[in-house]
Amino acid sequence: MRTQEITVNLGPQHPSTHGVFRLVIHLDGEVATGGTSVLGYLHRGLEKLAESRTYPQFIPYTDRLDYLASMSNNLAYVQTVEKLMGIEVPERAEYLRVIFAELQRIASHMVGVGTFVMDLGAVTAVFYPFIHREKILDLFSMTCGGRLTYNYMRIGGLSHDIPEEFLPKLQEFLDYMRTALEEYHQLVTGNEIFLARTKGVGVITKEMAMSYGLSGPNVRASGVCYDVRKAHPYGIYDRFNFNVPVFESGDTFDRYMVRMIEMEESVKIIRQAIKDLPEGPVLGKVPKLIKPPAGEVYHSIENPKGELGFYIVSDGSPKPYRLHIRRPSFVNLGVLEEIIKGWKVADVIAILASLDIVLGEVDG
Amino acid sequence: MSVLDNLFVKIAALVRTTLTGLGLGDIWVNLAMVILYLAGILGVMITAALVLVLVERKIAGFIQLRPGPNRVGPWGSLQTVADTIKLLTKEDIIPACADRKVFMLAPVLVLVPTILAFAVIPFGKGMIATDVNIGIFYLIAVSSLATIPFLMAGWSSNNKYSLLGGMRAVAQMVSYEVPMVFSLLGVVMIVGSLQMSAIVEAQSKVWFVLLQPVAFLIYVIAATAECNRAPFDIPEGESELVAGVFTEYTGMKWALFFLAEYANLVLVSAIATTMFLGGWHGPVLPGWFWFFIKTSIMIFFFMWMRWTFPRVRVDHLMHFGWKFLVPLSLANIFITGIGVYLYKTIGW
Amino acid sequence: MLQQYGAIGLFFIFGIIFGFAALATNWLLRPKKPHQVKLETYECGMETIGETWVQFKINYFLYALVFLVFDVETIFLYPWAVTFQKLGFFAFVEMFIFLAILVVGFWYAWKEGAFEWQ
Amino acid sequence: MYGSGVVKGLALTLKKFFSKKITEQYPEERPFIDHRWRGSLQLDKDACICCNMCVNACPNGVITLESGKDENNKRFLTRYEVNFERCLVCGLCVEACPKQCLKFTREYELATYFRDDVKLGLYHNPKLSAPSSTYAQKTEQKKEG
Repeated sequence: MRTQEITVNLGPQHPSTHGVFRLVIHLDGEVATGGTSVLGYLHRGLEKLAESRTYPQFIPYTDRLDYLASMSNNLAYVQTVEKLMGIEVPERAEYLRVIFAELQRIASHMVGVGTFVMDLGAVTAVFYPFIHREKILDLFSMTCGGRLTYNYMRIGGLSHDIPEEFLPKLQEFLDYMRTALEEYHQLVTGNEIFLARTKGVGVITKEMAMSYGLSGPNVRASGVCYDVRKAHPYGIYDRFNFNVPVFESGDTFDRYMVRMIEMEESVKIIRQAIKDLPEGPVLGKVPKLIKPPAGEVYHSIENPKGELGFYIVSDGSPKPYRLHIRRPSFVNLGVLEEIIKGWKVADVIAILASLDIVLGEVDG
Repeated sequence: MSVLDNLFVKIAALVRTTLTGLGLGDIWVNLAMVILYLAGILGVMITAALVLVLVERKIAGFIQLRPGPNRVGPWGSLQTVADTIKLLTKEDIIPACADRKVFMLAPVLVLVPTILAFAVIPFGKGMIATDVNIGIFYLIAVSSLATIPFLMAGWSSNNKYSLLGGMRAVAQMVSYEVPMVFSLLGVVMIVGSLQMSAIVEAQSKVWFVLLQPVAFLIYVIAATAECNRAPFDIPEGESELVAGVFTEYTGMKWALFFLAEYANLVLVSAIATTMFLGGWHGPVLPGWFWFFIKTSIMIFFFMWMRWTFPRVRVDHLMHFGWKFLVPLSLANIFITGIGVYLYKTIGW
Repeated sequence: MLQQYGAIGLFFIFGIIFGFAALATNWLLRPKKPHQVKLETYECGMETIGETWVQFKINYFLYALVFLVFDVETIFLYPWAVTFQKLGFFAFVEMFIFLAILVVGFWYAWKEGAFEWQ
Repeated sequence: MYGSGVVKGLALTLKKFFSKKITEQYPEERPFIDHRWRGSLQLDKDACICCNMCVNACPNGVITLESGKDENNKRFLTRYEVNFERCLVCGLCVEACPKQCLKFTREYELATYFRDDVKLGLYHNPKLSAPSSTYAQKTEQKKEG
């Protein structure tokens, strides 16, 4: 019997496209035969905005890239400017930066994992990670006064030192994390329905992952051991002892598991950082007017979502001549159109969620 | 205690004698009694549905470490009242492209099978509207009609999400009908009667959940699928199909679907109580109260499941139904048949 | 007997009336402000692409056929289940043969891939 | 065994069902606000030296500062407005202030009913400066009243 395909819009106003992403999908019955992603509903022209802001003034804008990982975005940007200018960062600030970046990784993965499981239909599984994330946000707001957009990192260090009560609270949180992750494994990871829904679904092969330039947990789930923290250590990451989880099959389940294990590894890094945390200032010697020499620089760090890189061209003025951002969510999203082929509508949603995109970053 | 035990039966008998005393003909008295029963059942059903909406939200909240709705009235008890008022005064939108007649008819019809099924539910000893001699058979026949309104709604909305949802609803209900019917067959084989009151009466010594544990399990799974509740809520499929078959429904039309969902939940829990959990049997407390407790426990279990599990994918659902539940329920019938026969002939 | 089914008929009538009554209440109370945009089909905020009512692949055609077979079987099984305790050994074995034939059919359908959702 | 994961999940949710609820009953129960909270802005107008550092630090240019000069050629403030509508609440202005006269308050309920109320008139001396815009007047009237 001859059947016709139907074309359906998933998004921009859809419960599980993680913002205003639109996927025009062709369906043969329940099965997707192809799709086109439509981007740009949240485009704010951040790269262009940077050209009319001074270097420090652009820091708050980086918060709005991947708004679930503002701290890491800050870090990537300020490190790029530091690299351009050759600014030394005090030891204490370096350690605190690691602590905050790793806390941010946990917070971001909590949302990534939670929303992924929610898109599979388990609504309760989104509430528990958000409760854990809330504790991280408390730590952040205690330090810098913000809960979503922190604007904490400064060129040459940090805006504030940590308050006194921070470290005990952090210790408490790290101990809490162990039970929290165990509980989550109990609720989700062993669940047969969850396994049936995720194992073998939306496979990204090693070759595909590399040719699409994926990064972060998505590429590590496909068997490529690439973590910027290990491959091109930035800051003081070479001083810490941690593992990079790598899975082989590249399905949605592996992408979920990589995130779960990365959270444990982040806890390890934070514990080491607390142990070695030196005393001292948190803001180094920085010129009052930040005016980098003419030239260009690229620097990338391992963001929770993948490799976040900033490319800055300076003409010697206090404002960047050109700024480009390698946004991991945007690059990771590229593979979507290819891997949804042949999967059912429900899987398409699961695959999209397993890529863990944030539209603020995709659209820039 | 016996007064309480037969409270509703006594009331019904009183009404009947009063009506006969007024000199009404037999047929008119019977008619009046049926209307009385109907009013009672509708009252119970709607109250239950309204309360369950709140209970469900409270349970969801408690599982998610929230208090649930707690603003309207003490502990949020008037939340559903507020919701009902809102739904009643909502603008009713019928999409321009929809098939208007079918679109209108679907929510009207969605409650009918449920109301019909309630006619044979024994809420207590003697508390049954029409104790037809093919009770359980009638129940199965009627409840399988529930598919049609969903298909009507899905098709007539002229919305792709609704269409997919409607198709899924049919696939799911068709597949889980078979294991559900077979699981109930085991009980019928033991009792040797289709009458609901006889089935409950047969459980005075031992509940059938102990004799038919596998059938009970199959029934619970199939019933969850039959009333489209998570983890089998694929016709609604919120994360992929937005709201599935209900996408285009607003106001009271949507509320009727919602009402039907909860009424169905009560229905399947009541059937589980009747068929497996000994119906109104229980010590000390009045029978209807036991029935209420058992049904509530079943409802809690269904809600608890809903707020724990991810959604099953449509093909897994079909595979699970046909490749696991159907063979299992067939095997259950075989074993029950042999068991009952051995018990009868050898007296073992 | 007839009265029992008459009662069921009444339940049916009232069931339908109930639905219409609810809608009528809504009709009396609701605001009526139609607008062209409100009447559009919902598709995530975009205009719908293409027709919805097309020849559309439903995957459960084979399931539906097997379902039909099993539903008919149920009709036979229920009367048997009620009386097989009285009918004795012959009815017992005969029904099992009937069931066995169905199991074979079920197995065949399984083998032929009727239960594969493509 | 197949199905044990499902049972484990049910056990966890049942445990959570009976454990303590953590929701904050917001309007009755006030949340704890950290000392470094970036809420509304506060200006110590006497300490302000009108150096324009905050104005220059702002990425979005939301601060309007007007000043005059007295007989000793010292600057004094005549108007200070923050257009909170476009404020990122990044705190760069607070950091830039050399006299620490611009501070964040822990006031966090910044939602208003009208768009004009969003704008924050921190100081306005009507005698000394040009007529203020309506929103600054409104804020002042509120403070007086």
